[in-house]
Amino acid sequence: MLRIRLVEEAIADAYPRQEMRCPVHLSIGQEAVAAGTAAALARADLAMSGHRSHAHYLAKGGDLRAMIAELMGRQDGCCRGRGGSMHLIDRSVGFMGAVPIVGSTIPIAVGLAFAEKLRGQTRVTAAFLGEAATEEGVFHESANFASLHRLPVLFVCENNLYSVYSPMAVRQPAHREVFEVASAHGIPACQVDGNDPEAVFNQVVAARRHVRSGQGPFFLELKTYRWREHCGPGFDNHIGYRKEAEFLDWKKRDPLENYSRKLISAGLLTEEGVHELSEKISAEIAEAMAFGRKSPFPRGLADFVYSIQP
Amino acid sequence: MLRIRLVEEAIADAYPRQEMRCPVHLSIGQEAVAAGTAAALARADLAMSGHRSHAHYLAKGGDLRAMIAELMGRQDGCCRGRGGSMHLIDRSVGFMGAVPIVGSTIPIAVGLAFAEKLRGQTRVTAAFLGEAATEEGVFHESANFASLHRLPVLFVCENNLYSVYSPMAVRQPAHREVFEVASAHGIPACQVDGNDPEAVFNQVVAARRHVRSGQGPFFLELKTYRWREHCGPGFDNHIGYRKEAEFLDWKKRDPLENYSRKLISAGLLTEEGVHELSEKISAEIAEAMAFGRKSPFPRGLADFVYSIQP
Amino acid sequence: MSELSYAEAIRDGFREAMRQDQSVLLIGLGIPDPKGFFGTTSGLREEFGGDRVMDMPCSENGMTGVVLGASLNGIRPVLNHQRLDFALLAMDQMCTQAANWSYMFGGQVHAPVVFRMILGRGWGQGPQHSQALHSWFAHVPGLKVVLPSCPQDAKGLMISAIEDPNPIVYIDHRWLHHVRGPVPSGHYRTEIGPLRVALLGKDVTIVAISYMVLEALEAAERLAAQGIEAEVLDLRCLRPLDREGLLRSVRKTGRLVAVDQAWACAGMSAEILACVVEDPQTCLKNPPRRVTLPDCPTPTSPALAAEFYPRADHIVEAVLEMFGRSREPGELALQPGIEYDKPNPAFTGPF
Amino acid sequence: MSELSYAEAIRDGFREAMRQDQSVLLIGLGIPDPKGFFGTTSGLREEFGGDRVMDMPCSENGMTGVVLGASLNGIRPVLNHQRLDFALLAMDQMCTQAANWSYMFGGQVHAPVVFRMILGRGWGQGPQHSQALHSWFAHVPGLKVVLPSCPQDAKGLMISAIEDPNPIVYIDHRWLHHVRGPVPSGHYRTEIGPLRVALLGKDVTIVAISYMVLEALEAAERLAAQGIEAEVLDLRCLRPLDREGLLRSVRKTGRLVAVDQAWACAGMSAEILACVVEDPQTCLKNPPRRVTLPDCPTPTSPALAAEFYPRADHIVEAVLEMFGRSREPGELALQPGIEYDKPNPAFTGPF
Ligand SMILES: Cc1ncc(C[n+]2csc(CCOP(=O)(O)OP(=O)(O)O)c2C)c(N)n1
Ligand SMILES: Cc1ncc(C[n+]2csc(CCOP(=O)(O)OP(=O)(O)O)c2C)c(N)n1
Ligand SMILES: [Mg+2]
Ligand SMILES: [Mg+2]
Repeated sequence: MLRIRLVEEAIADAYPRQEMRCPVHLSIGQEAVAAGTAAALARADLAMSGHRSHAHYLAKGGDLRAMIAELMGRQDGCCRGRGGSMHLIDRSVGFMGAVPIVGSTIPIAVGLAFAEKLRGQTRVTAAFLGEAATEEGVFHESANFASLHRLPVLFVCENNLYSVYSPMAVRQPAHREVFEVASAHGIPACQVDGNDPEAVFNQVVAARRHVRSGQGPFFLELKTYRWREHCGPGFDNHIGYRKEAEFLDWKKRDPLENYSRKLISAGLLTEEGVHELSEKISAEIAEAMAFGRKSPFPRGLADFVYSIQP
Repeated sequence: MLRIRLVEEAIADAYPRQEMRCPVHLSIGQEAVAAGTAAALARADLAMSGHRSHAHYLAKGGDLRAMIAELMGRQDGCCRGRGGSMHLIDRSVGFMGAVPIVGSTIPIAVGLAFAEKLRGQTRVTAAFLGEAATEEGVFHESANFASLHRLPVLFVCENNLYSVYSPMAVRQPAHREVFEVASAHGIPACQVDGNDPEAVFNQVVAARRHVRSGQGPFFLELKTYRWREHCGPGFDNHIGYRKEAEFLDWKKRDPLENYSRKLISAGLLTEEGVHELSEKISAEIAEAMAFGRKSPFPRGLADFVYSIQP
Repeated sequence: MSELSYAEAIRDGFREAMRQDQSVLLIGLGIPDPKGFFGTTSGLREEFGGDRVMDMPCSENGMTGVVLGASLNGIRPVLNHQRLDFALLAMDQMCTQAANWSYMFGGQVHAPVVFRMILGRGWGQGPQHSQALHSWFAHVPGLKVVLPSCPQDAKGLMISAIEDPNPIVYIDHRWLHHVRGPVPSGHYRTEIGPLRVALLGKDVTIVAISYMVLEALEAAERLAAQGIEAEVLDLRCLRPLDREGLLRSVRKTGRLVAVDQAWACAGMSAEILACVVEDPQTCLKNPPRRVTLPDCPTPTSPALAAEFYPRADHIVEAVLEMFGRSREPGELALQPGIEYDKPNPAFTGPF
Repeated sequence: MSELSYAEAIRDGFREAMRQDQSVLLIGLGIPDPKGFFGTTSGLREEFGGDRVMDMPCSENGMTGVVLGASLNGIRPVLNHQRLDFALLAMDQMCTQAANWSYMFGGQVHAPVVFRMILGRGWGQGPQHSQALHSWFAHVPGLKVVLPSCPQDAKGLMISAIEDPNPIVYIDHRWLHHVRGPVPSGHYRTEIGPLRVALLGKDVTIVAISYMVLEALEAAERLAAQGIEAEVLDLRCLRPLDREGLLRSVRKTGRLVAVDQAWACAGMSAEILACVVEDPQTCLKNPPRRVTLPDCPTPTSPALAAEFYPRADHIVEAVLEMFGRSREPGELALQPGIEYDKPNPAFTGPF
């Protein structure tokens, strides 16, 4: 969590220098979802995500340097500069891709799981999605197919209450919960506090056990909140689509602060420990930034359009 | 019901003469859904349907002669020969159109209801759909929007267990019902015996009352069975995708036979009455066939591509 | 070499590819149906089992994503649509996703998936069951697009499509399914790219796509009777486009007619003309011509549909005009007794 | 007449149409957002209320059907997409449904609905946020397709689109939003169909679409300095296509360059060439040229994106080659200091 937070903040700080020339969707405030989920997954497990994928990529073990270089559009980026922030991938750790069309990786992730099942493999696939993605028909088509074939897929739905500037109230009926829609497809589903990393972890452990045992998919709805603007490095509470008070309320539920306080009071961590860790991570980030900046810009506009390997 | 049955049988009989040169999807066996639903709707209410729409069109009051002429591709057809069996319309009775892309009229019907609401009107829109249409994402998108805005729309889902040759088992999870998916969108929903016209009628009356009162959409799942082949005039139990025994079971539940027997034993109808009615309808059908045959073939290939009326 | 129908040739292609590679999967609405998807899948479920020849829910967009995902994870799926029109629900997954995945991830992923679609026509298929939108796919880098017109290519291109590491759009035409022709037995590939010279000639190049190759060959026969030797090119692959093959022929004949049973505007027929005329080494003796659908949706009435579809007559007319010969009176009139809305004389409906 | 930005002109168009007709409805993801959809909807919710300027769920296909249905029942909706790419989820509803409803029901229904899409470009929008697929829509009878390039047309065409009884695809380019120009006040229509002669000239016809009109005008200026008078045509309407307007210009100049920030293959640039060369009365002095995107998806890296997009330089080069003049060395090289991935110098991201 701390690493995700510091990376995202470093990106926010660096962004105005205009060396990361692509839309960025930061996960500050939502770190517990990524951290708690990925901690409960095996390294071999697979994952896919959407536009807001930095945290998922990092938590799954994705290469920080390759991510920063990608944001900078460099040859050593995780997509060799062709993708940018909205298209992260690190196959070596099972992070199989992210794309910014809302909902579009959901069936693709289900397809990964379908292939696992067809080949008799046992890896679990985590499909990260925002709550707005459940409004796309393709979510339902994917859920139906996953349920029908009892595919080993775990839907991880981050409900941060907004889709860009649009609140839930203008998008989904008030008298039902997101996870209930999933469960109507015959998929076990539940709601968890997405700002509590332990709760997330525990629930994902249980869900993953269910999925791995061949009983089919599981759907988790994790309530959380995005601190910064939908896209970009700044804050945007002042423009009026949400209330400052709401933001402050959620800030009190800072997953990072609360969890480290909890660990400290339990004697499992010390202030100095946190400080040291921060220092170490900051050094790693600085190194990644330097790495990105040193990496050459890509050449070969038309490379990779077609695969040649059979 | 009797009229629908006789019309469909007449089409089946005439089809091999190759004067109805388009795919036809007959509703024989499923008449109670159309009849029971339409009887509970007001004439001013609106309706849309899909590929299997003859029954819905006729029950809503659509012009028989225009339908037959349309199947024959004539100028006096309800689409002036441009549409054929899979595209029926009769605006004068609120039958607002049918198209054969599975699921595609569902949002359009919701749009009719949306316009009603925006303009402060009170007509109810019935969206007829097959159970396979609930597998299309667009069904869920439509249900979500209708629920969100409490639109005056009644989803009438005919569950005849098959999509072409594909049984439910290869398309939807066994451990949940179709109507439950609708209700997860916050829409009151229930299952009714689709072969019992009175049960259908009573439930539609109640559902329509709910919808008209401004409480939003209602979803009805009506269990029924198609007797003939998916598309075309024949029977196809012999090709093996379903069991003859299943068909015979459902044939025992013939909505027409059972209901007329019920009415007769209640003294509300006589054998002769049925016979007389059949004769009258047969004459009407013969007249419609003659009308269609006499109608000229259309001319003007490129007419109507664009509307000119502002 | 045996004589097979085009539909049987497709099935043969499936069978060879599936025998060769355990990971090949056939999926689609009704794929294992008793009628065998117009005979193109008959017997395959029996041979390869229900896990490899499988039905699916009526969810085109989701299932396209699912097969894309499976293709990224060791499976080689062929997703089958009974009508091209149904695939329109899946444009995001085919064009924004599948076509881009190799490029946007810097060549790290391969998506060996085949999107097979059948182009409908006739017998009242009408405006929503016969849209010929192959040009849309030809527009999109990252896809390959093939439309075989003869049984031999139907099989060879299917095997190549399945074995190609890229997403392929494979379109077969309903009116070709019954057409018979020689088909090599066993496993072979037809290269995706080169066009096929269906007939050699020196006076005019007729470039045709899919079913229209048959009409073009018939036109060529009639033109030959009038002393005009047409070269007929079967543009069996729209992307990559065999520009060299096109230019080679047109440089020889100096005349070009592009024939496509599709709309003209911003379609493949426009591309054929454009790619020839922008070549500085090619000199045309006459303005090139297009023989395409009229600019309106498919009408359902057989009376209108007969006039809707271009035929050999129209091709002959276009060529004759180039040679300054006027067509015979009534040349374009419909012949009484011919049923223009049937794929073959044995057809009696309903689909 | 006042000086407005293109974005403000769109908003003005909305406002006039909404004042004129109570049944006009603006809907789209984030339509009432505080940033006003790039400034194109600012203030409209305040003036017309939340019932007429409304947000929606993230359900492109369903919502397209919903607005189509509403348009059949007395409402005139404008459905807005922040990126054209999102509309790909709704191809069935736009092309198989909306485009066909008038035709297939024999002219009994009208679908006065506008599908507005913004074409993304630059600042790392990348392969899924900047696909320029206007040619797809141009291919489909039943739709009309407009892409205004100046503020005056942005407003006039929006009003015409809303008041037209047919489904209209209205595409505005992100890089035009800040461009300022004279805009008549009050209600006026710009006819859907005729192209706009943006600059008169006699030596070569440059036909450009959307944002590329600006690049074409810049190219014309540079060509003028070299003694070549280019005529620049703004093809603001792809369907119906003003073939006469095109031919009139090319008959005069005898030279043709089609400029489209889109893929070439089976695209609108091919149509422009085809429709000119198939005309028997038009005689070209040189082979026509296309200036388009390279045949690959949009790369995200600014280094690649700068090379990806065609510029005035490329147009100048194409024209000079026609006149047998070789380009100056380094003409196509990127200029240091210019940021090719920004819509305007004031832009600092993120979207
Ligand atoms: C199909 C599609 N529609 C619209 C958009 C524009 N868009 C980008 S991010 C976003 C918000 C999605 O909200 P949610 O899924 O809740 O994720 P969050 O941003 O809240 O993390 C939207 C609507 C898109 N990228 N794709
Ligand atoms: C989008 C789409 N996919 C597939 C088809 C092919 N198709 C035509 S009818 C049909 C069956 C639909 O089943 P259901 O909705 O249950 O209706 P029924 O035929 O049983 O009345 C299918 C799959 C289609 N027309 N449209
Ligand atoms: Mg959200
Ligand atoms: Mg059914």
